[in-house]
Amino acid sequence: MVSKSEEEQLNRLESQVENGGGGAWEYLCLIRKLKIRRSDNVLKYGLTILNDPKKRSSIGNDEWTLYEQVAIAALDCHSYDVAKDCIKVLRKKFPESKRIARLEAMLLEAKGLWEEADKAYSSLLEDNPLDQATHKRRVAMAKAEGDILKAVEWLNKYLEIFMADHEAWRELAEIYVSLQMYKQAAFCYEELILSQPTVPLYHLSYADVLYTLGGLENLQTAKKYYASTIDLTGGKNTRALYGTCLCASAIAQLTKGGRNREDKENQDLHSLAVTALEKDYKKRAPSKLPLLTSTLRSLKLSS
Amino acid sequence: MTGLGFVVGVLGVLFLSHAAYSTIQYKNLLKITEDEFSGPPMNVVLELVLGFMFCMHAALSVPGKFQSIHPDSEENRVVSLPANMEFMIFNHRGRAIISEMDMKLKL
Amino acid sequence: MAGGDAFEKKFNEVSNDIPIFNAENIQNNMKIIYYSRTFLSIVGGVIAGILGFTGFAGFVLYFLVMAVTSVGLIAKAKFSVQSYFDSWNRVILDGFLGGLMSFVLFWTFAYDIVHIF
Amino acid sequence: MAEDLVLDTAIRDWVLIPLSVVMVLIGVLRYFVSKLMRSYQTPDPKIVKEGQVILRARNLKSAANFIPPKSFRARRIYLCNEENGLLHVPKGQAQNAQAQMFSDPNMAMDMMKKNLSMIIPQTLTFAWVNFFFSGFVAAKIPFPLTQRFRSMLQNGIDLSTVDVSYVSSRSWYFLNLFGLRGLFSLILGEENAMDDTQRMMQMGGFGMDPTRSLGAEKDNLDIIQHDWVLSKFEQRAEATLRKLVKQ
Repeated sequence: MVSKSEEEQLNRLESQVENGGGGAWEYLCLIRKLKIRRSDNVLKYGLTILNDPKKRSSIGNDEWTLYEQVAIAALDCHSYDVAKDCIKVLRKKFPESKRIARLEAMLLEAKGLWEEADKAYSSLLEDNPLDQATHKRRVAMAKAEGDILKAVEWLNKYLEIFMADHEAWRELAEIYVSLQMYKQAAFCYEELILSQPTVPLYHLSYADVLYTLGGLENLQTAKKYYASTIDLTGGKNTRALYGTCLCASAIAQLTKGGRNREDKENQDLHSLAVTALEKDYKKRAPSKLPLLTSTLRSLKLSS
Repeated sequence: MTGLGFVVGVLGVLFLSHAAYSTIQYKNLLKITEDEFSGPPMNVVLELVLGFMFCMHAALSVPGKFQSIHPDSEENRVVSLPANMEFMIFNHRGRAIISEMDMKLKL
Repeated sequence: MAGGDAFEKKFNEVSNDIPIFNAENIQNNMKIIYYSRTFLSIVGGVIAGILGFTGFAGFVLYFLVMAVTSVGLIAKAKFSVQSYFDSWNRVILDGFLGGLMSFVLFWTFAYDIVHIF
Repeated sequence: MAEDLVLDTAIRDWVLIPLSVVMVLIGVLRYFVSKLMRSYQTPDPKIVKEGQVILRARNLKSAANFIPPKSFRARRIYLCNEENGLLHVPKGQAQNAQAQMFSDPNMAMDMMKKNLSMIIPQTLTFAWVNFFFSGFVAAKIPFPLTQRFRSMLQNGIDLSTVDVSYVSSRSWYFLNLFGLRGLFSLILGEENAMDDTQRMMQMGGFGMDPTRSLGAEKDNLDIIQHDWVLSKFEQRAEATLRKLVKQ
């Protein structure tokens, strides 16, 4: 999870590195730790370290990790030559490694040679059927080919064994959302909430999915999860604030007139959300304030 | 910060060892003069107090900072999820952009 | 502000009901406390040994050192223990006796080196 | 204290200090050796799967109150039902698994390695201490103890007239063995926290039994009272927003 302080640290390091202030290695380490996709930067600054023998030796044994990181970044930027060279260096150092065999397969995959890549992944899995990363690559490749259904199938099979892998659950949830299979996506998000109950963004996505599904019960649940997102982010998540408003309006439409008791209790929540939104807009984007008011008026929430 | 704290801690430990050493010397002296040991001399006590304070500082600063445990606090607030790197796909629009970076790994 | 008070109370009740903490950070903080306490119990043992404390006095010194450590840790937490730990006991009591073995060993060691020969 | 023994300072310089220093150094050395010897073995698919099931069940247990009741019940049934629930272990299989564990040579090998890295240096040091330093009164504990501790502290000297607080060199070795844990965790980091005493306990248990923990998780899940906390979150969110708006 990328927290606020980590994001700030990353931005600070990034601007420092961009202005030639050094700290490239720390920057790359942080990217690796936070699992952020900044392939262009990784490629650029990783190469400056790797091409300088003095810098390269100063990081010691982590050199090889860096080669791997740069190789993947190069694949992402489609600089195949760099990737190939990195893999060659790694291959020389670790002739037997499975991890590098996977990198080689990824190179094939990036070039679009699906069949060769698939063969390589399959042979890797034959050797070690518990190789999680390779399983995941195969799913990703199916997705890249455009064969989403196959990706879903692979992923489901994978999750049958590795059912505590939240990254895979997240991928599956996102695929289901893209396929508009919201019920299944909701299940995946529940699983994510179970494994990391304090991450507000899962609550938020779950609420989004429930809101999209519609129906009174789902809307009420969605509103609750928007509320928990608000609480877990200290009210700083704009999307959750909007979500609360939308849910409140939708519920009001569905239950016209006959308000039940529970609603009355939490009546304040959306009016507070509206106030918070207005305050936030006033502070950060005053020119867009009329837009907000008109939107809220159309939801019949603004007084 | 941590580096300084560490140095202070080492200094504190050195103070303590020196205090031990001077006490041994002092006791040897007492043996010669055949006096009873009633307590360490003033400079040793002073050294001990100083060493303890240094160690205290080191013990509190070296192990790191406390981190807030509330998920909604300003520093812990999750702002974005990590990119799901293991599922990353390369078949994206970046393919259409001709890479202008003519970078090479020098072998 | 009677209403405000009642509201505050209700809020506290609610927030006590569902403890949601960042478990990782609690672990991290506990580890920091453990390190501080262990180091200071060793240092305390050495000091007790050099001063030539025997018997009860040494244990008193141990508890004194631990108490001072607790105060130091609270100061380190900027006196807002609630935002770094789920309960006060974590800072004040946890690990209070954990360092005793280290303390006794180093107390004996320093005492022997300095005093018995 | 009846009488103070007069000890030669040479004992301090050539017994007490070297013994303690060597103990520390051996501890450090052992840490690195065991780090080198740590092997990675490819786990059995079945064990991996069981581990994942247990993990998921634990997540479900600890965060049960964060998902709607319906979802929770569905998951519980999925994991715990008597026909094909993932946590349900048929009776005959339980013993089978344990027998299999004993017969697995890899497991035994690993166990041996772990124990060897602990036992060999320990016996060597003990032999070394015995050979060089037997029979010294090396230290004195600065607080009085009862007679019962005599066998513990004066291991190796058979004198009943010496005050109990005097410690023989061999006993000083044992004291170090157990008391240096704090120092090790400072200089070697948390990984070393598993000390010898704990390892000895583990030897008795001979690993853990996956089927048993499956059953335990099932029992845990069965007795959970589901209490959805999300409605409380609405109140909390209200409070948060109120605070935010007030600022």
